[in-house]
Amino acid sequence: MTQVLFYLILGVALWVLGLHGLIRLHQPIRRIISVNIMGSGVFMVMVALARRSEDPDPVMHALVVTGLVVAISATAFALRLAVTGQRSEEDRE
Amino acid sequence: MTAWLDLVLTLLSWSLLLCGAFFFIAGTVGLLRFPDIYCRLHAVTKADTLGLGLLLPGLALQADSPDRLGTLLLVWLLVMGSGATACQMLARYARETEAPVDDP
Amino acid sequence: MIHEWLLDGSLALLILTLAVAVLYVRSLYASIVLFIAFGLLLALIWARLGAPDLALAEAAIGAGLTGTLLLAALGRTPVSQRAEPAFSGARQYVRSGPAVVLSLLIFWILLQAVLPLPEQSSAVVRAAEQHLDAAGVAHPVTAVLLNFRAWDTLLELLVLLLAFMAVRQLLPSLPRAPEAWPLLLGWSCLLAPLIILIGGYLLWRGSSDPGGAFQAGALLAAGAILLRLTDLLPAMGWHHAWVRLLVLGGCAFFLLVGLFTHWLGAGFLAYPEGWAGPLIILIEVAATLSIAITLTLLVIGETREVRG
Amino acid sequence: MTAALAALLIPLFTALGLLLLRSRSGPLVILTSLATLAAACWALVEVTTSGPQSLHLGDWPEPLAIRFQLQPITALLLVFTALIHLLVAVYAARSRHCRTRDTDYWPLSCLLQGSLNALWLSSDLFNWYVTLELLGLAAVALVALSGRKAYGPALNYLLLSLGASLVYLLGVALIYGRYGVLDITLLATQTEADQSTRVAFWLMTLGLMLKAALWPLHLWLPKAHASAPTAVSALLSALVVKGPLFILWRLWSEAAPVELAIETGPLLAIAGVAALLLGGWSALRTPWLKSLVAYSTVAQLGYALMALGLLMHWQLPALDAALWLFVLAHGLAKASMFLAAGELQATLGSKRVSALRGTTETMPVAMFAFAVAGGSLIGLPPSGGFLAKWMLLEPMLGQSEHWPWVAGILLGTLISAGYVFRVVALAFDRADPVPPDFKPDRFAHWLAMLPALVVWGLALVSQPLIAWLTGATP
Repeated sequence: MTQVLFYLILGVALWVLGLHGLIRLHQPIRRIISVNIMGSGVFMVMVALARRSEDPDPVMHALVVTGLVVAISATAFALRLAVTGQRSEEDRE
Repeated sequence: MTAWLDLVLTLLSWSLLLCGAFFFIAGTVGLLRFPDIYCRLHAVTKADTLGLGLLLPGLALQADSPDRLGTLLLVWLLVMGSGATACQMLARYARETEAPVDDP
Repeated sequence: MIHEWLLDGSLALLILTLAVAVLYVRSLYASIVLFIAFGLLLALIWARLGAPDLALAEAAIGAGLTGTLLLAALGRTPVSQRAEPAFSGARQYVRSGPAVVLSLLIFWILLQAVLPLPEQSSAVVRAAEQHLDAAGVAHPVTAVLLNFRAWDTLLELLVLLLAFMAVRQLLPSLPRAPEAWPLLLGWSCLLAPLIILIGGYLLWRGSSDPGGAFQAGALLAAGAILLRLTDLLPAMGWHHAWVRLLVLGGCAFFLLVGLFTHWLGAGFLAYPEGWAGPLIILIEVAATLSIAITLTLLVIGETREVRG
Repeated sequence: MTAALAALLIPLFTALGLLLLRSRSGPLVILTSLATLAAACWALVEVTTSGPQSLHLGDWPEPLAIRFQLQPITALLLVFTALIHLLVAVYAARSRHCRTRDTDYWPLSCLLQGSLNALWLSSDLFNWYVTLELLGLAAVALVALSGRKAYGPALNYLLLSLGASLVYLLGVALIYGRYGVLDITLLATQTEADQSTRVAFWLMTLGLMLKAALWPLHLWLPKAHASAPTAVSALLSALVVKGPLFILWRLWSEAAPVELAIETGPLLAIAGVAALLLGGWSALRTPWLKSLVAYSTVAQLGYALMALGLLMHWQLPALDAALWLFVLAHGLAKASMFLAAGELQATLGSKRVSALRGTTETMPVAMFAFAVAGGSLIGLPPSGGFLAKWMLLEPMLGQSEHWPWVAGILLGTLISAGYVFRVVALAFDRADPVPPDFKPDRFAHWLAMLPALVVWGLALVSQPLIAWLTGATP
């Protein structure tokens, strides 16, 4: 087993864990964290793939940087939506 | 002569590193096991200051260029500063929101 | 050899334990703190896999800003709604059985799919290496981000802008911060110039070494958030023209570059010969400022317009 | 290509300009929408006269650059997007119920249009991921415009959409790992039906199906579409769900290995039939008007999915035309239906279907628009919906072994007739009409009627349209 394969499998494992969390959990903040873990899993697969050549693959690294920024944008929006949603439920009660 | 010096330096460096690691572990155990927030803060800050304070000289002995030393010094100063600030804030927050623990 | 595997193995074990703990630990607060640790560990893994750019970005964005956002969200979540309704007892584990089996099945199928991948190689990498000289910057990741695949980066700036616009319509995320204590004030005053210095350094370094607009922007945002929370920085309301200009500047400048390159005949987003270097630096500066301000506003959320 | 780029950049610049000037000017957006429509039409003319074009962004060579590809279908979709966006913009500027005055509706809708256009033009797997995220965030932000009651469905939509993107992205990573390219045309020359490719395509398909709300991954759609403001519901149902469908179509018809497509096709077709029946059944039973229209979207997407699945299974390019006719006809009809439904429920002050009693008397135009659009959804000749269904049925009619698909389509038609007539029958019950809360807005009703009439008008040009679509799809 090579290092690349090791991290590929680790990435897939994190992705599955995140997916499981997204499906099974109900608390909004926890679900948002699950999505982030799932994302980390995909990124790990991509970074491991970048490691295959002697010099690491800059394309995959650039794509993961893009992915990270997309992830934080979506997380910020989702968290605000979750918090404001909870507030409004509380107000109604 | 230089070989002997190297050996001493390496030994010294590793013993410093091991001591640093010990303080980190002790601090973590303290964080998990101590009863109230002040004790925990005490344990954690000891770990940061002493642990890092031992780790960094240990690493510095193995450094190969002066700018590495500068970086290590900067790391040490920054962690000390932010650790102290964070600890003070946590303690002050705890004190202002809760009733005092032991002394009135 | 064996100590290499020792390192990889312990990293893997730690990250898996942390991931499971983050998802299923009982207290939401603990979950968030563990998630920040997860982010830091991930940064370590990126460094281990030879991706220092990502390690920087992950430490600043993944662990730092996401952590702040999560803690702010936790602070605004009523205690009654923090609990996960699923954690009710042993029966829960029986009921989650099918989901676990399904997950294992998915894992198994994916395992089969990734097994042959390490032997393959990529044509894109070879092309990227071949054309690096013409890209205008020496660091390959920056070359991909701002030249070879500049359109992705432009769209990603739009994603950030869109998230900001979406958040703008909702309530501010942080309650008004209490007056800062003197020690924090002093430390922030000391830290702020350093952060600006390091941010600028990262941006400048990005053309030849790991670093670049996103890392610099995230770091600057962290500094700005600190200063804003201690009231050392004036409020950044959307009604100030300079705030709008800075937030929109990155996308707008990038799009204008695209428009003009198309107009001048070189082709959409194809920088004219000899101009690639300077243009990329200008775009990076605009993007860094945009990212810094947008992330700051996303976290501290002073963006709601006063409606008359 | 200049025209297509203009159609892409005008909405983006409009959004930035509106934000910079803090303007909430509807007429400005209508003006720029007109310009976009003109640019899109020009692109359509260009592509019809001089054939498909492609543009390497940044002028980099083949595997490195992101490539824009302008095919006839792409140009048609650009025009379609611009048309629906213009219509909805006119409605939103005019309507009292769209909250355009106190929210960021205008820049958001412009960004939505821009990201859709970016999606149509792109042909790069990772670039599609970014456009999908852009599209998803814009859509959720628009849903959240309607205020606090929409936050729950919006959050659910956002989380599922993010999860779906990551499922898609893992598929893309596997493809890159296996073949080392991201461009779909380059990929097409290399793909083999091995285990990695199979899993990668399934992952991408599942992610896209979730994003396009294709059965059985549709559960988020009805709530999200029903709780959005009326103009937004129309945009979402008519346009947004078509984006992932487009990527799905390009993946399977261009890049996937043939054996794999033949093997996966029936699964998708069965999911399509299930969507038709179960989505239709939910539309029959729901008490809420907008939910009914949203469930009908789920059902109608079943036809498109079925066309795609059978296209893959039989490798029949003729079904391409059926697929895109469905998309066009459904988009137009659904825009009409949502606008009419939104007007009806806002004027009547109730969201229930039962409140529609006697609306043929109180608001005849809106009700008529609803019925006409419904006619196309059912597939009554000579509407666009009928054309699409006919194109889909044509290859099956000759062979008796295809009867299950035919039966599925007929049953689906029956159910859609059921939910449309459920509304129409109630509307003709004039004995005791529900009085409107305030004076109906005639102009908005006619606006809702417009796309429905266009759908029926498609029948007039059916012959050239079908010939063009059959020739146009590769």
